[in-house]
Amino acid sequence: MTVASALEMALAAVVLGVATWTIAARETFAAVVGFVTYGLLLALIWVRLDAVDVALVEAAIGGGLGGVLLLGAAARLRVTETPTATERPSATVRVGAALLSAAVAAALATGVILLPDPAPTLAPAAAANATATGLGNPVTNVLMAFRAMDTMLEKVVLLLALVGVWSLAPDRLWGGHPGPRHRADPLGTLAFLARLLPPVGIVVGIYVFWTGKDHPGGAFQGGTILAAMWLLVMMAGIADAPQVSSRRLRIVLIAGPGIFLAVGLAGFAIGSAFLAYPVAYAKPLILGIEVAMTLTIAATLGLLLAGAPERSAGQ
Amino acid sequence: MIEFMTTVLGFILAMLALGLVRILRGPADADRMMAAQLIGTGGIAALLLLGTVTAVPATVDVALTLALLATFASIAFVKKGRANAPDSTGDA
Amino acid sequence: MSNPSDALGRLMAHALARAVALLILWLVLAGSDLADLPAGIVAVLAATVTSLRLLPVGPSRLSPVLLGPLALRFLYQSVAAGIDVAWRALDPRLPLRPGFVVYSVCFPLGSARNAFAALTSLLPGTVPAGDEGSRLVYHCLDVDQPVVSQLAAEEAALRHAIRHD
Amino acid sequence: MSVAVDIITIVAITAGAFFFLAGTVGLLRFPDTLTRLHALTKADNLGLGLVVLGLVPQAGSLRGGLKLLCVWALALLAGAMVSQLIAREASGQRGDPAMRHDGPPP
Repeated sequence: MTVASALEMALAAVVLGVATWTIAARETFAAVVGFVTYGLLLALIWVRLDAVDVALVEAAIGGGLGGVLLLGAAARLRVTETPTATERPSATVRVGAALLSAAVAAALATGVILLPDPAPTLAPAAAANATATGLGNPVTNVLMAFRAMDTMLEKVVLLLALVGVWSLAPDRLWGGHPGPRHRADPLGTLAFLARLLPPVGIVVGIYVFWTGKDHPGGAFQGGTILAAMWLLVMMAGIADAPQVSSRRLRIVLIAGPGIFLAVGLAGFAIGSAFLAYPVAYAKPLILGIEVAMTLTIAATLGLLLAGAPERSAGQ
Repeated sequence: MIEFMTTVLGFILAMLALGLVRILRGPADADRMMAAQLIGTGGIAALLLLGTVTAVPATVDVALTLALLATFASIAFVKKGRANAPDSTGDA
Repeated sequence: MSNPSDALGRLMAHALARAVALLILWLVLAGSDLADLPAGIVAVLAATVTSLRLLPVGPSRLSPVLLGPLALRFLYQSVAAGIDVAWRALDPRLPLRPGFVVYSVCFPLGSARNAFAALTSLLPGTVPAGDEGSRLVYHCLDVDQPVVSQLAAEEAALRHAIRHD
Repeated sequence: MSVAVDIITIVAITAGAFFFLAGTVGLLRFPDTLTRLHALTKADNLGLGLVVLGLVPQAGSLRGGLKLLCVWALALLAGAMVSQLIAREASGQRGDPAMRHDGPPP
């Protein structure tokens, strides 16, 4: 056994251990901390699997925004947690849940075992056409050219999720500011960090987006970092979340999918089909779409975490 | 050199795993929160070593993202503690 | 300072200094390829404007000349802090005398004081754990150490590096 | 030349690993939340710094080395801030008055 394979087994064991602990933890807060840790460790595994693009997403979402979202949820659940902990579901419910879980696990396992070997893949086709767009990162090629439809619809899904969160607001607060108005000592430690870090984060976020054309990175990873910086400023109480009825905000929210769709429709006229880029302009078109998507993703993720409107204007 | 770095990487991972046991047991919420800090610092070291061993330079970008966002879970934790207090203007 | 053109000049000087620092960060991250420069300029402009809005130009700043020695000093301290905690952890007798020490800090509330708290969190055996009006409460690994005099020395070093325009 | 560089790398990374060991031992042995926080932040920050120092000569370029140092600087800033935030949360801004040692007025 080589050192490297021993290492891989150790890594897998640690991750499995943390995952088991997360499931077994009885307290929501403890489970959330376990899950954040699990996400950070998963970034290591993705790097080991040579999927650095995915590792970047895992580091940004798992280590950053996901933790914020889940800790917020755990804090809200804490009030109801004590009464639910004392409740004991009936034997029928418990047996039913166990059977259901076992069935899902068995179905997944069967699916994995029944996969043809070698698995059907489009990777050689994607690699053979890698130079067609003028971009060096194969993942960006797949996302923005070969499977552009999926990527565009993903952004629409994000937008729908945001509309879903907003729709939880009571009618009289519709259009107001999302979430509570965060207050913190404007001269305290958190405010100090929120004044120092965002400029650095903006440079890093734009770099991660920009490097995505040739190296691991891209609009989603860069947009997540920018969203995190915005959220930090909001959590430190330095800036308030904008009203969801703000026109400028809504333009930013639809910019990414909107421009994507416009370029896609233009494909009928200047290209050969919907979402087909003319080869000569593929690179600038893709970069233009990605700039808009980075802004949209940053705004959408920031607002998703800020929550449903809870205050009317001026409150 | 590769063998050496791989060995150290395994050692650091073992240290992280041991530290995690202590932290995940608590008892205080703050103890648990330190897990994010432990994996933040140790995970960055592990990532940088892994990136050198596997010769994937982009790994440094993952470490950079981790370093930039490692504070966020702890910030959310501190904010949460204050949000329940009647007067949330405390130093946080 | 009352002269508006002076104020504008100072603002420009601060903005330029921050932009240069952020540009260096961009060049380190992305390299100096000309094709990457437009994105870099956008990034640096956005970051500089954000920085000026979040941290407005104040009457005092860190002297760039004295920043080097200050950084070296705290680098040395953080090495000492690591060694200190390492021997306490590995010593079988576990030599700890934890407790709180209150330190009266001269810096007013704000950036200078926050910077002081952040820097002293790197010192051997101390971490700021709260405020009491004009005083900082430190949690210490060993209250028998001359914590207060050490903090005073660090405060003097930081004060020395702050320039008032 | 390259042998000397490799020796620097090996010494620095080994020392870094030692401080990760010390941090974990402190985490397991120290008696309460705040003392454990010291063990975690101080030892691990130095451990990361030494690992970075060892990897800088292996980075192959000046830019690669500077990038590694950027990662460490960010991690150091994060550590300095997080340790304060957690310490303030854990001590609840109270502290046992009997254990306080007031400093002389400046």
